[in-house]
Amino acid sequence: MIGNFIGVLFDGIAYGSLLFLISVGLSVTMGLMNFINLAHGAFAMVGGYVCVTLLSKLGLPFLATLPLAFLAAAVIGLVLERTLYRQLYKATHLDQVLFSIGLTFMAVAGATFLFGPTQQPVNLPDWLRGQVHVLGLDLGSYRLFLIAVVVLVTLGLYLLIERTRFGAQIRASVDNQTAAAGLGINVSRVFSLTFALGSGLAGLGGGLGIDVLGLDPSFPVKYMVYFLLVVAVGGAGSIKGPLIAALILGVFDVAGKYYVPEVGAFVIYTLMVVLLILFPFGLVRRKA
Amino acid sequence: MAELLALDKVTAGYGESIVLEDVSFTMNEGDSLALLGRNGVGKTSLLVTLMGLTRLHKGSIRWGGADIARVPTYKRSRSGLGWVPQERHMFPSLTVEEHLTVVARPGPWTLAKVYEIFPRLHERRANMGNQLSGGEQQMLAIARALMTNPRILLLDEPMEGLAPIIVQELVRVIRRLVADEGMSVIVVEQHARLALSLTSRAIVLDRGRIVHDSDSASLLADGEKLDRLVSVA
Amino acid sequence: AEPLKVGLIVPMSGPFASTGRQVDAAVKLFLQQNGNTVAGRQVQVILKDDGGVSPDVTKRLAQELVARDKVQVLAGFGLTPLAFAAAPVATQAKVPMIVMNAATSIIPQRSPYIVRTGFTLAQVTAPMAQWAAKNKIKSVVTFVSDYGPGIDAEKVFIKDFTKAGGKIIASLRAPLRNPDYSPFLARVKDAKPDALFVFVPSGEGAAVLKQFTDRGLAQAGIRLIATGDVLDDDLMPSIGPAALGVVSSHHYSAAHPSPENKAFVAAFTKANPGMRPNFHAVGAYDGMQLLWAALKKTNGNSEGPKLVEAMKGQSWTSVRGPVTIDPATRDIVQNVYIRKAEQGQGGVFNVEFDKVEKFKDPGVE
Amino acid sequence: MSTNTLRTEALSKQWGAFKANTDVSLTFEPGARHALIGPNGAGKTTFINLLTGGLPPTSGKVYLGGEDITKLPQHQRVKLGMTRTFQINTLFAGMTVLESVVLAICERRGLHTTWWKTVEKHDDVVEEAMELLATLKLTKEANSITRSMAYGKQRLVEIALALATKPTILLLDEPAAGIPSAESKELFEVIAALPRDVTVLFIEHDMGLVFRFADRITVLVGGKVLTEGTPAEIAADPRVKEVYLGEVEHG
Amino acid sequence: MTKTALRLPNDRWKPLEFAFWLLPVASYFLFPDYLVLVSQIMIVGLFALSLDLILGYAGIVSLGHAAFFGLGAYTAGLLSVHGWGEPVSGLFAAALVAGVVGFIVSFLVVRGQDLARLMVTLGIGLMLFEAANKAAFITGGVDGLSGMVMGNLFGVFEFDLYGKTAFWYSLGVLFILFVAMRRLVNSPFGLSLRGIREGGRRMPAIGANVDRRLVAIFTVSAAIAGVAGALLAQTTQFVGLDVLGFPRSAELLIMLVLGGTGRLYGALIGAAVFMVAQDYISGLDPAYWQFYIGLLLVLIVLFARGGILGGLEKIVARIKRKEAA
Ligand SMILES: Nc1ncnc2c1ncn2[C@@H]1O[C@H](COP(=O)(O)OP(=O)(O)OP(=O)(O)O)[C@@H](O)[C@H]1O
Ligand SMILES: Nc1ncnc2c1ncn2[C@@H]1O[C@H](COP(=O)(O)OP(=O)(O)OP(=O)(O)O)[C@@H](O)[C@H]1O
Ligand SMILES: [Mg+2]
Ligand SMILES: [Mg+2]
Repeated sequence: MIGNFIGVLFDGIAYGSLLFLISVGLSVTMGLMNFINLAHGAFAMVGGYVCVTLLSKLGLPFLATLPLAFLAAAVIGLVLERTLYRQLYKATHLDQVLFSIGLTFMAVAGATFLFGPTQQPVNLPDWLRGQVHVLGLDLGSYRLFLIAVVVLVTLGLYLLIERTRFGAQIRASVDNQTAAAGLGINVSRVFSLTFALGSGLAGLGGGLGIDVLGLDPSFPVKYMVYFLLVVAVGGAGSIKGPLIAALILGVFDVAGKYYVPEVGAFVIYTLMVVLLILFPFGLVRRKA
Repeated sequence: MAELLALDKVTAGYGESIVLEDVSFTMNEGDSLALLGRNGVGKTSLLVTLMGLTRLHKGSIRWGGADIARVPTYKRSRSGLGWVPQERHMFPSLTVEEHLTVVARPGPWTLAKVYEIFPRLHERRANMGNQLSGGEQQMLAIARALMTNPRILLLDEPMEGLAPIIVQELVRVIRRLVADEGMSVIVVEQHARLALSLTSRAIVLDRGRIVHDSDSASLLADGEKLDRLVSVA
Repeated sequence: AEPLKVGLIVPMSGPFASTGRQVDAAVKLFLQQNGNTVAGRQVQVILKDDGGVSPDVTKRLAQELVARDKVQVLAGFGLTPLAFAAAPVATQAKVPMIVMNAATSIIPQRSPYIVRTGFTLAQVTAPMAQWAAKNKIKSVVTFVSDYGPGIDAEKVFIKDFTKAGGKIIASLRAPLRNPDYSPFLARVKDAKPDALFVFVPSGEGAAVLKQFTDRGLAQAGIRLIATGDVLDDDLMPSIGPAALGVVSSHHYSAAHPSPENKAFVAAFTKANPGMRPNFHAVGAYDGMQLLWAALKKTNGNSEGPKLVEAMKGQSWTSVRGPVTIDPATRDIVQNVYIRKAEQGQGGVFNVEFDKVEKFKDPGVE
Repeated sequence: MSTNTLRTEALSKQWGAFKANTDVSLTFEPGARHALIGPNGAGKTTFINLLTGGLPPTSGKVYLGGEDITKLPQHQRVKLGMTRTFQINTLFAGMTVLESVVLAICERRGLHTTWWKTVEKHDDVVEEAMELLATLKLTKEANSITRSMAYGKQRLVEIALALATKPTILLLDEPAAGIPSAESKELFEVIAALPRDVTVLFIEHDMGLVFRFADRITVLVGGKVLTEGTPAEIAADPRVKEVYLGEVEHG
Repeated sequence: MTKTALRLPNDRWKPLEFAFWLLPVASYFLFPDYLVLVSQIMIVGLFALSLDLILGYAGIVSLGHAAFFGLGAYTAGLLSVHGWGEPVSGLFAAALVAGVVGFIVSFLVVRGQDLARLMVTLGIGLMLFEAANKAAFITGGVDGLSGMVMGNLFGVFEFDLYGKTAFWYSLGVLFILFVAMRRLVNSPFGLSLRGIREGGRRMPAIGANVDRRLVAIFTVSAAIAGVAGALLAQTTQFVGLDVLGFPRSAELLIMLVLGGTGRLYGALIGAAVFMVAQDYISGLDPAYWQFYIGLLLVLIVLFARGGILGGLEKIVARIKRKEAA
């Protein structure tokens, strides 16, 4: 019984880690930059396709494809930011929604054109397949790997955003562009870099996520709810918040489906609604 | 003395509408200027035009010898324009101290020095920007501008909402800045007499145009004229 | 005579876009192979995308095709609700409606003008249960997606399996929107059945199979059995080695060893590089075949009632094997094969090794 | 005790370890012209927020005419006649001045439940709104969008919205800030011209205004009441001079 | 200053509006082949209007409005499946059911800020979807609710294959509700909603009970969404699970924002433009039409902030200013 419970806990944490990894980029673009970027999933998809293509066409090792997935999505993010996104920083959230949904549609159709509508094969190296046996428990290797990546990403982002002047510049620029510019912050450069960071994280999340989530052109739409869920419950703009939220949601979702599969589908939504009613601004609130 | 700032026939506004017309004046290094006028005549608009936040329809702005009409706002700030906005523009997600460090540039003004004139800020240094009282926000806006170590301070109603004792301290600081450190200032103030006593020169705006330009002392002396220029028509 | 217009409504975008692609490709291939004229009638296919989600869109497209474009045959229909919504249009307008893909048993009962050339879920599920019971599988956990087809598959499997003496240990249902199957597979592992029977919408198959292998269920001695939807030919490349050894039942495999099929697969892949025909393509290909046969029989007369009458009882050798349209139910009667996924040339294929011949839809319940 | 006496009992507000108000007990009689002064961050705005229900107190009570209103939501206190203005403009940014004032009047008159008659058809409301705008010299701005007005004008709208609720207790948080001295005097004339039984509590850093219009002054320092008295007493109090007034030459 | 010089909310009819409402009538005669499409546009337009009430006026974003649409659809559908095929009473029943559920849900929604509201509505929508899927014995699950038999409208007009009756029925219901909504948003009640959107923090300080106001409009909006759902069910005579789905809510939001929020007409124009574009482009390119729809949305945002009507308004304002100058 206890073994089961620990197994469930582990799977839940691993699933939460996955949720966090595919959402953390959105926490940056939407939370920090206050841009409702529903095209987040499209950047994640870019990362996914980059990984798949490099893996199967060029036979690169999986670990080498991940930074490239980050880079590709970041570069595309940077270009789009310079050309399109920046024109919309002052637009209403609704205009941003419309714009980023439009981009998503284009990305979906574009991916269908380039890669066809079917699922892509994802073949992980053997050392990430299968399970390792620790203290009598069977733990999935890939799941352990995901958890490790989360630790690294979280630490890196925390240091960058909370501890560096660049992080403070991002926050200042988002809070009040006029004042930030008026005090010498190069808002446009800060935004470009931040957006590239957010897009790159999305790409990384995409690359890491496809083994579990699969990859086809409907990816950005299919998982949009999950991205939003994690960021909304966690509190936009922090790193800690989405992490806690993703872990809570992951564990409860897995536990719900394991122990009470009949109502498995409702667990995550109910939890979300309850958490949002208790913490309308998310678990970790950025602005007072 | 070297020319610092020169406006030539500046016409500017928001979008299509024009709120400043044909404004020209020159300031030299170390000058202090009071910008007076009734509500809505364009004082704030003039300052934000210097910061590049309005639409410049006509005319030119020379700053430190170069035309800055096309220079982006952040570069203007980095070239020494220290702006204290009327609305204060706090950053809600930064602490008081982060407000100061995030804009800091090297120069005589340091964290320690601004905390010295505003000890209250030191007490509240861990507070978030929007968890400050009105007066504390005002202090922070001024302190923040000082941290950029500007060559000119653009003060938009800096005394508003400050306790008298702080006002007195601030007046002392501004006097010292101008007199001892040769800093230039433009002060917009509702309390015309206070502003005049602080500055060497005064400009009065009405409906976007300069209607009076003289040295501060003579305007201060002519109470009747002052009342006519700045109070209700 | 004036050309005969066929309104082909399939999902070309959205989550079921691949169904539409297969159908579209098969219909194009058929026309390319057979010319677009039959019994003196030129046939013109009008392709419409219904997105695969909204029955109201499908119904509107059907109405518009009939009223505006004056089509005399409706065809396609990727999912059950879409077929249901369009059925009254066929009845009201008296046009034959060839259901190529949607697989719920009762569809043909919704209109006397419906003829099905695909398959029914019950039809391909029951043989799996029977085979399992006969092949040393004593206990099974069923695992399906929690929606109409999944529940139907579960019902049919349980009924046939228990009737044949097998034991169902547990029946699990996963929500439709479910990115992670680990909790369910964990339960299966704990339950230690002889086999796990799976039915999930195609596209989800890869995830289930992969996690099944990764979690070591196979090592724990649990076999995986499924209906062929899970091992959709279109998806086999993306599932890859995870599929190896899985036993499934279906009416079509791209590896079906008949000369007709070999020719079909070759022509299909040539016209659509990188794509393998799947059961949706075959449903569509046979739909066209049926239309051709019926038109020949009516000498090009395309009045709805006549055409439907001519379709009833048609038999031909499809690329999947021999098929017949049951004159009573207007549903398809066909062989259902038991297959095992094996490494073949150019990927993993479902290789047929057993079959139930001329199997009629047993229906649900 | 009069039905309209506003009284607080040991009102306190704490954020974490920081005490913004500590045991503030004050009484405001009907018709009082009461000024609240004190250094920046002394807790004056916080006190107003506690009175109006904008913030829940950590402890202590608020009474209106003997009735405990500590838990009453903000809008119900307005219905009881207690209205405030904000130190930092809190307006209807995208609405015109007239619309804003009409909105406030409709709320007072309980017209917000009518959905079958358009705003324009409520002639008496519009008339009242225009009269109010006239007293604040805002007639010309009636159709202006609030957001695009100069700061000083927006301050006047801030007051107009409060007056539209016809308060019996008016709480003003630095009403004159941002308005030229001559005009702020005029503004205070309007306030002074309110019916004699209206209680006015105002925060102000302009000592000219405070000493001219207040008949009582409370000094708040560090969240606590330092002293309370007549203007003359306060002006003479050395402690007040030390922490707040400095070397000011007022009057 | 004379009264007409004051800009205040009113509901006087302008010439352009007459022209607007003549469009559907004209389309009946000009494009008789497109009646079904036009009817569905009007139904979705009504649905978009219901969202405009909460989003455009009260500032509540919802990504789960399909919940109420779906409730209305299932109410009308189930009534007719169980023998109550009279359409108009079906609409009332749908409004009632959706309204009651909307009223209950509103308490979860009114508190909290944009993102929380977005997700709470989304969550409720998804849960309702799952519930309807689970309750297949009532709703038919993913296979849909079929077997609806509609009575004749007013006992006279049959719902025909060409969609004539459906057309007039939808137009009539849309117009009546539109006139009512137009009045509502220009009333003091409507003004107070705008007040909440423009200055939510000030509202309590002028004595307004913000929560209750939001509850009221959310309920009204839910009821109207229910009517729209019922209309779709009755005219399609089928209810699929997708009426409750997330894509429907999301598309609704897109259409409303595309047309322009807070104007009522934006909802109708957005629905019309989106659906016509979708129908037309997907006819041209059934496989990749989404690309062009996406492009359309991106271009609209880049060149016309505030949706189509927002963009037009700015152009008109600019021309007027040029003329004045
Ligand atoms: N963002 C804006 N958009 C359009 N017009 C504006 C905007 N801001 C100010 N204005 C207009 O510009 C004019 C000048 O305003 P400005 O704020 O410069 O006046 P001011 O002299 O600073 O007044 P105050 O003493 O009240 O601060 C006013 O008529 C005002 O309505
Ligand atoms: N949400 C909050 N969290 C923590 N501290 C706060 C918060 N809001 C206000 N404070 C602190 O409470 C103290 C009192 O603030 P308050 O606004 O009441 O001052 P005030 O007397 O009105 O000052 P001023 O004259 O400058 O307007 C300030 O020091 C402020 O920093
Ligand atoms: Mg100003
Ligand atoms: Mg204050």
